[in-house]
Amino acid sequence: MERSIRMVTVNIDGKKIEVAEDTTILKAAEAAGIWIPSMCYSDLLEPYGVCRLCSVEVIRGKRSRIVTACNYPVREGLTVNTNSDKVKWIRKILMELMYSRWPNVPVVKEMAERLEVTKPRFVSLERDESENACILCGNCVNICRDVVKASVLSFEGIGIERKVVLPFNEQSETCISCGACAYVCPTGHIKIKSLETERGALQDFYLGPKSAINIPTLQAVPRVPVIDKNSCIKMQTGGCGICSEFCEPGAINYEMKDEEVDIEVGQILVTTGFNLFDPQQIPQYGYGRLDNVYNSLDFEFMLNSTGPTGGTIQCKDGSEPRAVGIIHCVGSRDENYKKYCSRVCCMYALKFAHLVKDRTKAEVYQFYIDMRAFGKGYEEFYKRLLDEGVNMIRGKVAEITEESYNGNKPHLLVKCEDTLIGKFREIPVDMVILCPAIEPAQDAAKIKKILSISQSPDKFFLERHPKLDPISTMTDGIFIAGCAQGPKDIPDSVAQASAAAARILSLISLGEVSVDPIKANVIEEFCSGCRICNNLCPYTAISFLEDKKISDINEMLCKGCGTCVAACPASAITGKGFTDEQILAELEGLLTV
Amino acid sequence: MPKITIADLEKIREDTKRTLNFRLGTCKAKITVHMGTCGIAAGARDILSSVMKEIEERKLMDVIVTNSGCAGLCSKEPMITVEMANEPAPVKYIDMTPAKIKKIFDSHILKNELVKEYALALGSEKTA
Amino acid sequence: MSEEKKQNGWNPKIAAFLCNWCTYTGADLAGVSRLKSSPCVRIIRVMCSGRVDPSFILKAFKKGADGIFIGGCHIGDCHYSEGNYKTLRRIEFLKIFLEDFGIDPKRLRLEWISASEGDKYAATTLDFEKQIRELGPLTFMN
Amino acid sequence: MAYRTYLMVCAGTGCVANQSIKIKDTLIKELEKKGLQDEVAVVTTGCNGFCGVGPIMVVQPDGIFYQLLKSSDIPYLVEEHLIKGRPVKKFMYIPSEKEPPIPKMSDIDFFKKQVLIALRNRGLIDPEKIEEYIARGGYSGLAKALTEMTPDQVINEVKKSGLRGRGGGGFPTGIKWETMKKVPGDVRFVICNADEGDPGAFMDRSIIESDPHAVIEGMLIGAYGMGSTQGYVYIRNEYPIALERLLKAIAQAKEYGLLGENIFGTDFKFDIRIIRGAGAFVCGESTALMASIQGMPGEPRAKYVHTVEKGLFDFPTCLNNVETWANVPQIIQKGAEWFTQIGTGDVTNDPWGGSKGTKVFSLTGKVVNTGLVEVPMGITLREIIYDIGGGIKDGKKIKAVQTGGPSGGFIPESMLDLPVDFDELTKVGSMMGSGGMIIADEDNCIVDMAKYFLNFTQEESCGKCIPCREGTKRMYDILENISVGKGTEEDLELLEDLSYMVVESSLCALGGSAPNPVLTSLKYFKDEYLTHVREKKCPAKACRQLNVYTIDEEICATVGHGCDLCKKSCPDFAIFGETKKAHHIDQMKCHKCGACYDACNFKAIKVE
Repeated sequence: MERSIRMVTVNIDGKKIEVAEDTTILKAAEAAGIWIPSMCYSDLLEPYGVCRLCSVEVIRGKRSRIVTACNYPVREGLTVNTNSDKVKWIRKILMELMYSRWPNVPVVKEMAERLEVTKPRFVSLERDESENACILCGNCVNICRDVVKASVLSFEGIGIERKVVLPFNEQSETCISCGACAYVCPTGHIKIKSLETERGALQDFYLGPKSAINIPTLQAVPRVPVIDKNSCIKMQTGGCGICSEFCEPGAINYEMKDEEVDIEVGQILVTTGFNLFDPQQIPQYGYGRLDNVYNSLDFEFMLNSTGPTGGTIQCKDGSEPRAVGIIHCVGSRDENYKKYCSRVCCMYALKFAHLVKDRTKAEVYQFYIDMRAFGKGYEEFYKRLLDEGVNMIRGKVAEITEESYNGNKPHLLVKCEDTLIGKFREIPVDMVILCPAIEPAQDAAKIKKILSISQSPDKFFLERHPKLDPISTMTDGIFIAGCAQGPKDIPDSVAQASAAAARILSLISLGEVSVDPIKANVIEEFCSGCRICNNLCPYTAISFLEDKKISDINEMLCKGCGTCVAACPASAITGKGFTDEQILAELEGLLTV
Repeated sequence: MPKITIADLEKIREDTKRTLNFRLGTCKAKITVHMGTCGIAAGARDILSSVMKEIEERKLMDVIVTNSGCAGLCSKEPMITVEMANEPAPVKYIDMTPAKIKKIFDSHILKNELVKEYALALGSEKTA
Repeated sequence: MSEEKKQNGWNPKIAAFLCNWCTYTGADLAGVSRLKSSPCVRIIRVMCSGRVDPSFILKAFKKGADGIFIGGCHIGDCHYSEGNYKTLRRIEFLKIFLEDFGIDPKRLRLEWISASEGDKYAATTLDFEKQIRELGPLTFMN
Repeated sequence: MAYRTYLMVCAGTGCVANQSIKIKDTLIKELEKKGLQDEVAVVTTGCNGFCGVGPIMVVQPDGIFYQLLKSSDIPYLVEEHLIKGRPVKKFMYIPSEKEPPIPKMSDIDFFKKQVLIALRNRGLIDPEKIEEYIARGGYSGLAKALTEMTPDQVINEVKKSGLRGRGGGGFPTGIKWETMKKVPGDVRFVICNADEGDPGAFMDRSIIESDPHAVIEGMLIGAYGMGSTQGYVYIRNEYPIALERLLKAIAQAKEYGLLGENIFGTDFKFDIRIIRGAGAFVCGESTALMASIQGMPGEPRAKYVHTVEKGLFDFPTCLNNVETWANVPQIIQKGAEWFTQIGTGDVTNDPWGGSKGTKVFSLTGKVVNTGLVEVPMGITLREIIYDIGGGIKDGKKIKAVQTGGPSGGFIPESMLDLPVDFDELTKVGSMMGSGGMIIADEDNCIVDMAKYFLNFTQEESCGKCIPCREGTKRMYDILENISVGKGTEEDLELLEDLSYMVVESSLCALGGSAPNPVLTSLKYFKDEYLTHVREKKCPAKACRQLNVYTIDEEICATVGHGCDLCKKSCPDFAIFGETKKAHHIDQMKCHKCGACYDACNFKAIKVE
């Protein structure tokens, strides 16, 4: 039975305070603005009471006792003296003990100054001079056991040998790397290390772990927080659950799971988009190997105001680049990689050049093969850039290397052949931006198999007709649009998408779909029930009627391929539009001329 | 052993009482059989076993049997000394035979009457 | 009779069953791209190469076809996902006992040609025609 | 079959270690050889208490006490005593060369002054037979409680008796039971603390070895009073014989229906589970013990919320020491009045008013009769040491008495007339503690003893809180410096400072009492510390680094004939001299390890 909250009056250092029963002295004193030192106390945890610094004198009747304020529950009529000589004396010696063992830990030094402890009268044999020594406060062990409920960290050894350990001092599998221990450790003894190495901008400007519940980006649609399942403690071990406490509308439901939903649809529009070609496949460009070599997506990160650098263009070491090289056709129009032109890179490369010119005083070099500014207003933009003084070098870049003149900061060297002046040039830059080719989405092959649509040789999806019908596929009811069909920029993608949508809407408004007449059906009299055709049909259109003991074809499922017609030994199945007689008649016609 | 009740408790206490009292030495009568070398020669062993048999048959809970060395009067062996809790002086009996033992038990031990004809003397030697 | 036919202007009659989704479109592409393909190929369109019944092939030989060519989608690309597997099975069987009928198995040819392989269609038909010309007309003792 | 004699062979751990089981087997074989097996019974009993002179055998009903027996003595003893009826003087207890041997056990002064309550059945019953315990009035206390008394009456009886915790704290048991009873909730636990981590203390072990049923009956009565249905005995795994006997006793109790469901036909049900302690001294502390039962590492927690309100698995739990539980059946059976007649003070209205009943002490150290003594509260230390203990060995002078194990303190010779009870001992800075009582004579160095005890608590500290982990280590380092001659006078002052701080601010009782040996030794033996610090000398010559080892040329040459033994034993090759001639020690090389002193059989090595 829940005891009603009773208020009690407590006298702390002569001040009368009204607090709820069972609050600790530390909290009551805090409410009254009285400071009590503490080293191992953390609001997130049950008070552990091991540093004893918060010892205060509690007077009950004539007897006085030293108790720790952090976990002593107040009772009615309790008088507490937080600064008696005895208390100060005890704190001083406690501080000497800690200070002699961990002299350089900032938290300890700070508290020592505050308690006016300068030089301990003894030297601890277990001295640990490092700044982030472990002061055995137990916060990490407790948070891992009580809040995160993964119980990975624990104490080992008793007495002076006591230390915090991982099981068998090895990387533990049960650790869900939630970072709670690193967060709660007062001396920074525990550090979080990212195991997998991301490349490019993501790695250079790695801002450390995000909280498990976050709004992915400010432009996210819908702009609501989401929970990352693998790093949320509640979902991993059932611990924590703090976010649901703070969410007033109570919108957080941990039980929601990804569900697979079956939706009956008439048409499917495949817009699976594209992937960026991985420039690491061209080792000479040094992506992922050399510093300050970014691909276009990384650079977009940098340009984005909510990105890691907040929109400023800077090298890895934070300085502003003096010269930037932008390289076109990385992987595109290349016999060894992608033969096709990715169509969009030239224009966004020009955009980059303009932004670099606009935001920094850097010199810009564009390395291109042909400037494909084909769209409306594109050529004019190109002219504008030429006026802004962007150096255009026509030639495919051979290699990028790292150099440093007489010892100062190393920079990149772009080696290429300028075909307009017929010379081999080496241009020093601080940063290189690669414009990688556009390639089909990674799982394009999987989608193809599921929807049984076909792929063109460059692995983009094959449209029904390149000119007359670019948005539908060989299969009725399945349409494609955007980069799934081939590299294209935003205006073209939007045009294609609208076309596909219009086509679909027209079919929907019709209300029915004209099914082409080519179907197979069974002639009951001929069918002997041999069931050879039953599992022949990929669309399981042929079923067996137990009562009549004959096979039967479901008209809607049958696609009219005719495989069963040919397979039926009793030729009991006829294929409308391609009956045996018709084909034989064609043969007759063809061969008798 | 079914669930024990208070009565069972009492019963067990009574049964094992005898061994316990024995261990504490609290008893009504104490028979000492003198088994010095002469006593044994004179047959003190069968006297001892007959005394034990008597106690067994009569289920006497509080009679203690001990043996001791030669009482000094070898000619009169085998001898026994009977000390009764309520009588101050121990009584020595001489030339014991199993039959005489039975007689002593009936009268002296049970009815507290001394068997004069077998008794040698009352009291015992003064020890230094 | 067959030798003269071979020299003086005999043209082989080749019947071709082309799958509507792949080879037939490939043939159309070959035409659109002005590629030269063999004129003696007479094309019958079927929805899927699986529709081709082995009895059609035998009847075609009986009706005087000198060679038969079947075109289907590449394995795994079939519009009906499994049609060409069945065709492959049937044609292999058919070739085995064509000899019993006194017909040289080389007269029957199965090729996977996809919609975009116009050039492959043209080259295959020309090659097949050359092959049939070497074999000469198909004659039966009647 | 009626036996005429019972041979009570002691099978306590002490005597078993001296082969008393082998003696028992030879006895049985010998009796069979002599045909006495139907008349004479051999019974193995728990520890008699006089461990110093084990293996012990008591011949009942005559009460003859035999000591220091060897299996080779058995044939002679059977012949003489059992056949010829002549007790053998050679094996009896001899107080000292001058006095004659004392045949009767009750006349030996080691037993005379003892009053047995917790150990009343020791040496009299076979602990592995429940019938013998019942014959001695066992479980009648439980029967009385279950059928004639209400739970509150039981608690009241214990409260009136003035029984206080025998674990060391001395908290009135009645009050503890009463507060537990008031806490709501029907799940509650009862625990028997048989961890007994103090070095040199073996009271609980003997109680369980001699009379396990007393503890079980006590827990049953307590559980009935407090309404608990589940009990735990937390026993040290290093007590194999006690553990085995306890398991047998519990099995027999279950078999007799004294444990389990509706005991004695009432609806009271109770069960006991054994938890084996892994030998951590800190697990003797109640909250650490409960953490250990719960499977957590043995770490104490702040006791601002008492364990009787929130203990094991956060349910109300009453934890008492073995001896406390063992006293309960007698209190219920003979009534609180009888219990208050023994001991000091007046508890009629204030349970803290006095120390009632008896206390079992393990009397060890430099005393003649070492062993287990159960004495009434209020007896003086002098009576224990001289009357019961038989005075100091080899006539040396007593220096101090250390009571309460590593958490207790030193009591100087001048205070030996101090009556032994909870409050008096605490007043002088020591504490009753579990009951360890170690006698130190002039050859013991106080600094060395304080260092030994502090080393024990410092190593056994769980290391959770700063004062105990760091404080005791610093104190130990200082004592270490003093014992090797590097101590200064400020060190003594610092030592006192640290001690008070550790006592005041430690989280649990282990830290709170660890400095007691240092504090009391500083208080009563300040001079010895000063000689160590100022003159760098150890009067008792125990701190070897402070000694100077020289060879008495004359003795070495004449008596020892320069036997070279010391030269071979010296690890630093600091001893020179040819054989047959006197040797001498090179003081520069000598690291004062004392190996030569131990090696020389002719006492030629002098130590100043």
